[in-house]
Amino acid sequence: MDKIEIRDEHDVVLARTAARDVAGAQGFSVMAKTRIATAVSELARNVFLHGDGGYMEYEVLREGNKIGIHCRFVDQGPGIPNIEQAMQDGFSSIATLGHGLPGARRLVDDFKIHSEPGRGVRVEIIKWN
Amino acid sequence: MDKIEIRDEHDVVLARTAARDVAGAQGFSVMAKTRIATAVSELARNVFLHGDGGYMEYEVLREGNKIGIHCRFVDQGPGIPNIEQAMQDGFSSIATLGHGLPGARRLVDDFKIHSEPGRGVRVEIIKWN
Amino acid sequence: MQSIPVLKIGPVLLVSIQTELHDSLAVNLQDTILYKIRDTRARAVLIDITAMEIVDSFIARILSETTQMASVMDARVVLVGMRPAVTMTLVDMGMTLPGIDTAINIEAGLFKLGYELCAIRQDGHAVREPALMETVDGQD
Amino acid sequence: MQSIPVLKIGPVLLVSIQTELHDSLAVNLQDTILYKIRDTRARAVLIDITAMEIVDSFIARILSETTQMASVMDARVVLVGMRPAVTMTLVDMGMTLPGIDTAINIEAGLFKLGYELCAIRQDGHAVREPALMETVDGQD
Ligand SMILES: Nc1ncnc2c1ncn2[C@@H]1O[C@H](COP(=O)(O)OP(=O)(O)O)[C@@H](O)[C@H]1O
Ligand SMILES: Nc1ncnc2c1ncn2[C@@H]1O[C@H](COP(=O)(O)OP(=O)(O)O)[C@@H](O)[C@H]1O
Repeated sequence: MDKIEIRDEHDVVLARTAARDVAGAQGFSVMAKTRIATAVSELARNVFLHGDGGYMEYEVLREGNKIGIHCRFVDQGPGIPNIEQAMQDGFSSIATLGHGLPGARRLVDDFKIHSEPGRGVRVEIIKWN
Repeated sequence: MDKIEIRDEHDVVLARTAARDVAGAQGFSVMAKTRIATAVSELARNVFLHGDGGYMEYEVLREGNKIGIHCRFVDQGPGIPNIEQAMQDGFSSIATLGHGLPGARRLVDDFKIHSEPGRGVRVEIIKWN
Repeated sequence: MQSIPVLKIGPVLLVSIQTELHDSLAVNLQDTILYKIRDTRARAVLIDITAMEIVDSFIARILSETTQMASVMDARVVLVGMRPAVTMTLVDMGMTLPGIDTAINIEAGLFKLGYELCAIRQDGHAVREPALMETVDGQD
Repeated sequence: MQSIPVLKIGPVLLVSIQTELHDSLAVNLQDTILYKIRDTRARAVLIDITAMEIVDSFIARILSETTQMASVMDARVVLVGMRPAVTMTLVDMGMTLPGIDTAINIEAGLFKLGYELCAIRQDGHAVREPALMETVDGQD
């Protein structure tokens, strides 16, 4: 797995352009590429904005003829006390749009989020072409 | 003296922006700043284009209330066989404009050029504010 | 720090975003546009995002806010050149861009803002330029 | 590699140079402009060098060549926003820019090229925009 440290907004750009480029190199459609890169942008931003920084790991998946991208976002921040609430459209603890988590979930094929209060958040996504 | 290696066109940009920034920091007028930076651009380009690469050294000069910038361009290229000819407007061995050397001379207060065939070229310029 | 140029064409500001927009650059751009509207009393702003492959919720929010603030200052904003995949991704995410007007390219955007590039005739009158009309629906 | 965007506004190409032009970027820009003239059948090109603090003999030559080549392709080039210190430095160096037209800002450049941004009236006719005329001689 490749790894990108996420500490600031520049790393968010690095993470999303990495996702875009991997998707492009793997022959993803423009739509699939745009979706995964946008989801990565949302989740990477949450890592630095809400999670006090962390990292993204990513890899290419192959299943038969299918090609996918798997990304894992890990931070050691405060965690999310109420995940159900955080996954709702429009919920935000910082008065922004609150479309990041639920939006990212809709853009990918597989979305898992795990958090223990005080021990950070871990999000895993998979996008198939 | 600060030193900038000049091997390619990017180094030409580095050299001229360094000259511009030093002139700016020393309170040069816009005209004087533009003139010294442009002269440096011409001479730095000659170092990499005609002189097989080399370096620029530069320093700030103070004489009483006067402030100046002194730059030295050094390369180990083929040298200039006929300096008088090379200093003429429109003379170019590569069919370009041939305004670099004579132009740079007109932009500065002091201009010295020295060359031994086979042992490169050395140009020194001084620009007072 | 890098910044994004805001060009002035008469009463219209033209902003063409060509670099990756990290968050503070986006916030910065918003400020620049609003100050420039004030300083030049511009009536209209074209933001050209043809080059942008990714517009996430943060960037979308900034664009939408900029539009609303400009409107308070009596200037209209049109977003030009949004890629179909970007539009669809925002829709997928459940993001609407409240109050944002879009157009396919710069000419179409100008047109939407009530402006058009005209050829000047010998007698000093402006005439509509047929060459321009052709391109309004064309590709860039 | 970075590149400089060439925007199309109807029959006019607009190139705003905002980065330091190293030599191959300048050559590249020349190519891009000429190809874009061919591909879009543009009649006019505005090159905005407001942001350029240094124009040396190499860049001046490329700009001058681009103008000449564009003219062979039946497109006019106007150089917009050259700083006074740049102009004077080129004169000092004994450089003339053969065939190069200049203008103080984008609007003035458009005007020189025979175009003008007009407000569209309700009846669909274009009218000259007074707001624009003011700015032709103004600062940017
Ligand atoms: N990595 C994280 N660590 C802690 N809290 C998070 C994290 N990611 C999201 N959250 C919480 O979930 C909320 C909703 O997130 P999101 O949908 O991305 O919207 P926004 O970031 O605009 O607030 C955030 O406001 C924040 O409280
Ligand atoms: N550093 C150098 N080493 C060798 N030859 C040089 C050097 N600088 C200049 N010359 C020679 O002098 C000529 C004139 O230089 P210049 O006036 O800068 O014009 P241009 O670079 O456009 O040819 C060059 O064509 C080249 O033959």
